[in-house]
Amino acid sequence: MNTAAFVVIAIFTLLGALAAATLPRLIHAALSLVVGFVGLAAFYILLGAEFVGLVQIFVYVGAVAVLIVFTILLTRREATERDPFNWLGAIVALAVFGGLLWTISHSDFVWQAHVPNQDLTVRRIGDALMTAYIWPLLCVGVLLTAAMIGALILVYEEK
Amino acid sequence: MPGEALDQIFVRAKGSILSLLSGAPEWLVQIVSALISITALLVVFPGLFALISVLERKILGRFQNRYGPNRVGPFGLLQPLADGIKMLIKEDVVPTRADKTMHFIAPIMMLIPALLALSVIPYGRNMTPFAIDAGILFLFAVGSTTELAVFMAGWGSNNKFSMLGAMRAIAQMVSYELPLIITVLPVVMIVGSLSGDAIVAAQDGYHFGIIPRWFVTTPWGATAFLLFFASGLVESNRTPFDVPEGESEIVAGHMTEYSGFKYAIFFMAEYLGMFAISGLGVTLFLGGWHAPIKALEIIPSYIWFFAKLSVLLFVFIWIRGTLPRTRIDHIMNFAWKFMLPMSFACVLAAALWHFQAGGLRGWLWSFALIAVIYAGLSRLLQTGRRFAPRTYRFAE
Amino acid sequence: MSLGLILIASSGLFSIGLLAALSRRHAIFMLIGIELMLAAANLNFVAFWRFGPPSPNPHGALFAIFSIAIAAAEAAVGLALVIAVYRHYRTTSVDRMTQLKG
Amino acid sequence: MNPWLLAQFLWIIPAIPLAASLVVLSLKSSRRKTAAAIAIGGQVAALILSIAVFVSTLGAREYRAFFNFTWFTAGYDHIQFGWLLDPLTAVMLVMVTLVSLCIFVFSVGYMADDEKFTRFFAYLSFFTAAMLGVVVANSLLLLFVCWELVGLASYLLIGFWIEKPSAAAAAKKAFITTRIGDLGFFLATTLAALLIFCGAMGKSGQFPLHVWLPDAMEGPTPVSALIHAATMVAAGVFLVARTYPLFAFGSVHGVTPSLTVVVWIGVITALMASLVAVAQVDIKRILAYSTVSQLGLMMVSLGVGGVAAGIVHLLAHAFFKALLFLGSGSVIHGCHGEQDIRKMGGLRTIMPVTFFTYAIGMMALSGVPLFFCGAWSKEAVLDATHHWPVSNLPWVLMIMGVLLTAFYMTRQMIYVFFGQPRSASAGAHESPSVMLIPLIVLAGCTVIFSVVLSPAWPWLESYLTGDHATLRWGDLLTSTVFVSLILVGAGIAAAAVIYRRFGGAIDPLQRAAPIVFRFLEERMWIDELYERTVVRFAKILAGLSDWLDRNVWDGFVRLFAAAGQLTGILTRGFDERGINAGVDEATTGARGLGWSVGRLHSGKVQGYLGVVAIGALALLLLLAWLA
Repeated sequence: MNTAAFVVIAIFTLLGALAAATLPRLIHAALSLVVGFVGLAAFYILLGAEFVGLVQIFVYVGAVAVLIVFTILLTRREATERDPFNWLGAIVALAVFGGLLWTISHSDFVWQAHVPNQDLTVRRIGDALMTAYIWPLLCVGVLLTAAMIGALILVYEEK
Repeated sequence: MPGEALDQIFVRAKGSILSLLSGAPEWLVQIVSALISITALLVVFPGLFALISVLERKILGRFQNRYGPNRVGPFGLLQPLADGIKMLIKEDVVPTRADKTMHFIAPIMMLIPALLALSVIPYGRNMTPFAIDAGILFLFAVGSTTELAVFMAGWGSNNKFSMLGAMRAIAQMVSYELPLIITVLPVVMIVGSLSGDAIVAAQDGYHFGIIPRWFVTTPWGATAFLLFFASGLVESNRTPFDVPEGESEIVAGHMTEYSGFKYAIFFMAEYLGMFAISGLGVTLFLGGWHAPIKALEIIPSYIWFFAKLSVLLFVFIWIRGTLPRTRIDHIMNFAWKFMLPMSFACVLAAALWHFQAGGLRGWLWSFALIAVIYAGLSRLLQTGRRFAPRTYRFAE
Repeated sequence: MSLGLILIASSGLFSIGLLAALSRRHAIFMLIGIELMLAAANLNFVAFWRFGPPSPNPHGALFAIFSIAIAAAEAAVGLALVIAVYRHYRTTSVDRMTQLKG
Repeated sequence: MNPWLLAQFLWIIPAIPLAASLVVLSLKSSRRKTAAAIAIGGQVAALILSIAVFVSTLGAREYRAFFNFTWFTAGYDHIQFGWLLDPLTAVMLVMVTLVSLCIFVFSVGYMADDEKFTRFFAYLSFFTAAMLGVVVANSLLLLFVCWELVGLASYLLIGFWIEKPSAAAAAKKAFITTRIGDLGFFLATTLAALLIFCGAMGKSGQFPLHVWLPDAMEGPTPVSALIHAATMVAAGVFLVARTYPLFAFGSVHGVTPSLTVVVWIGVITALMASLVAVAQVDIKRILAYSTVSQLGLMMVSLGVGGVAAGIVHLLAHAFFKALLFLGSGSVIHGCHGEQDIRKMGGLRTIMPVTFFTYAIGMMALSGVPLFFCGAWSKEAVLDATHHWPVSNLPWVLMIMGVLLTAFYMTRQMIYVFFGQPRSASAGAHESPSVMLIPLIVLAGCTVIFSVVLSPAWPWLESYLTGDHATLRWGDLLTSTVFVSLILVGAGIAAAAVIYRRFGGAIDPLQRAAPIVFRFLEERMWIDELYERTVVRFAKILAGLSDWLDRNVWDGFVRLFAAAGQLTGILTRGFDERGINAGVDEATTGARGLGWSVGRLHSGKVQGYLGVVAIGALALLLLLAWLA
């Protein structure tokens, strides 16, 4: 069942992402990006990192996507016009994908059957964050504050 | 305990159904039990929606000193049925310049999160449809996706009123999501878990044998509950925060271009969201399905839950019947200048309470803290122009 | 479901992100692409945590959480930049932003 | 108090001004009073502490305490930082803090109507902090760090009026020139004495690297006072004194090659500077050149082994030169920013206080005996030089230097204060008391110092060398006293005679020997020389690298294109011989190739991103192939 779920989710996610990358209209792209993110969250949950998945939805769908959408609204003039597509990039991306595939297929570590770690409980994450990762946590807090203020200053226009 | 059989009746029923397919593969059992819970949700809440929709109209009627709908069926209770039929057979208008797909998907996107959000709330003892470890987080996660749905509705119908309404809605939802979540933090901190069941379990028992141990009975809990409720009003776009669909300014906000069944779905989604918020409030602060008095624990838990829920819903309606609509910039200022600091104050107070190990001293300390911060804030927000001559700003 | 499959999926995600970042002119598209690439990286982290050696702290998952937080900050600042630039040049096409002069 | 404990907390003294500067920097530029208050308060605190330290060092002889701690450990060698407390440090501390305090107070008045007031004080405090750091530093590394900070601060201060292009240029000049020296110093932290001396030369404006000092006059006058009197220029001398053992290593009765170099450099500097000073007309430039010459004097004294004498002269000089600079500042302030002494004159009556203090400074500088500290310290230096075994030439030259000093100082005095008021000094006025008080204080110090310095009771000198001072009246009448007395008298008299009836017209000397005068006035064309050589060379280098740059960047694009065109031409030749028309395709193809490679260098982010991706891919494959 796991593998089946995996395949479904993978197709879902990748299609969403592909749509986000290729759709001519920005707004559609942004929304299909949301689809991709939801798929990714499903991935996390499938991998037993339920919390991470929920955070993914919460942050990306709830915050980042809304931000993007708002930006699209504020830069309306171009949001509605069709965006040109550069095929050179497609070639490069394909090449990179090929290279990654090749390396993955040639690494035997990843194909061994590993016994998966048991699912991640919120409590464990909390403990880790409050003990071993306390400094990173604080740093991220500071970073987010700084980013917020910086963003405000950037978009602030004094009348 | 006496009412145990009655209390667990639904749980037992589900168990017996599942026991039918013993020997079936484990995943099949999972799916079936999920389906059962889903059907239950799909039966109960739309029904509740229908009921509430008519009750609201009747109650509002009383408020406004008139009869509500009282023609269809006994006491007009079949009114929602009639409305439903009307909605179904109405023509579904889609603007030509609209973005068809988005226009179509929006209501669905609106409905899904509401339903999902309802699926993690403990409705009674052992009656949580999907008891996941991070239930509250799940609820907020899916709840936060409604903003996108609103946006799709606004953008999809390609109409400036819709767009304006959507932007207003998103703006206020985003800004009030913070207080909403931060007011939940203290509860989570005290309980030490994100799952609804654990939170409800933590509110079991009574202070001094009488006062129930609901979080609302603690100073921080009470404050947090009030803030939570206010933010809930905003999140579900109810009066006095219903500027997104303020018909006096922008016809019906993001729902302007919707008619017939799609509109019905929007309507329903809004109410389901309201239920979800109220249910969450009950779970977090009002002791979930616990009975207020020890003697009354005979009455089944789910009844208590729905009783509390309906009280909250009544308050929703009451407020709608009483308060006028607020101005958007006032809403925003309120969110950032008052709600947010106050909710942080709640977090602090909860921490204080925790380190005083509850009890009277904790009670006093956290109360004092909140009082001080509240006083400071209100002093700060004194603009002094309160009684100054009013200045009118006109649109150019 | 083995580690390899997930890695393939994430590499696909990464390449799609790269595609978006490379071949679209709109700044927001580039941002989307970058977000996708970050997401792919996160997926790898989680996957390696899941199938890696057991450890007291779930480092991979935590790393993913942190990088999500940082990605959020990045998105906020990036979009703010897009808006600021748009105000100034009246364009969001990365090709037409050709001068540093204010 | 226990010296070691004392040494441990020595860092507080530099820390206070640093903190002050940071606080001031964070203030709004409208909070002028607060800024000045904080900065000056910091100075006062530092001064009190330094005096406390100084007093506590008085009792013991051979007082020497230090405090080391490991900053970090790189491999096996520990990077040691630390503080050193000995008489030299103590004296320098007091001197620096006292003088800069005066300067701070002065600049409250001087910068009163400058909109960057607060920032000015921030910079000043920062500078003082760095200087104190140099003084207390123990390890060469820490010394170097503070040294660079001093350089930075002086850069900021000299270029304070950055909107004046000349100021900006001067700042750059000072920065770069001192850097050239510091490069030597930096090497010196691993190498030996002479390189250290390079650094000293840079900071103390010794002969080859002196050019920046006069230009540094573009800064506000208090800055000039701070940098060119008290602190920065002294840093070089201080450095040499501090590392004197390195110089004196393996000396044959006090003579080593490096010391000899020091001596000759010093002599050349002293003489040249005082010659140039004779022909300058900018009041501050004259002082600057006199500073250079005095520093040369100190260097010589160090070189010939009179370390104590040198330091004593350094201290004395710090006081009276600060006095002079502040005096000139007051004059400039009075004359509404005019610096050309030809336009002044007759200020004697208009600004009496400035005149008297200035006169004291002038007499101290030109070494009028008995009551002015400059004289005694100069005596000591001359004395030391006189007993230098190697040769007598330095002594002779320095005698001339002294003569010239007396001469040009008198010239300046006459120009500025005597005769009739001329264009600039017509509307002059006396400066506010906030500017005059520092002048008086410094003048007082100058006179008082002459007591503790006099050879009759060489208290300070013996304090530095660590033995007791004894009262010997006879030493008042060393041979050199008469010599210098005569010289000073001669100098003053000459100047007085020459400029007696000077009416602001053309300079008598110029009338007498125009070419020479021009030569001196143009500062011996040394700047021009550098312009021709060093700068030109640098420019060439820059041009070269630029050229390389271009070709490195799109060289191979051009190559492709060129190759394409070449093929094109060749094939056209073939064509014309009517061989093959299809070769055209090849040429166009090649050209297209060149063009497409050129596309790589479009300033487009995405192009670069793509290249990065390809590069990463290549690395990946390479890695996989290696494994």
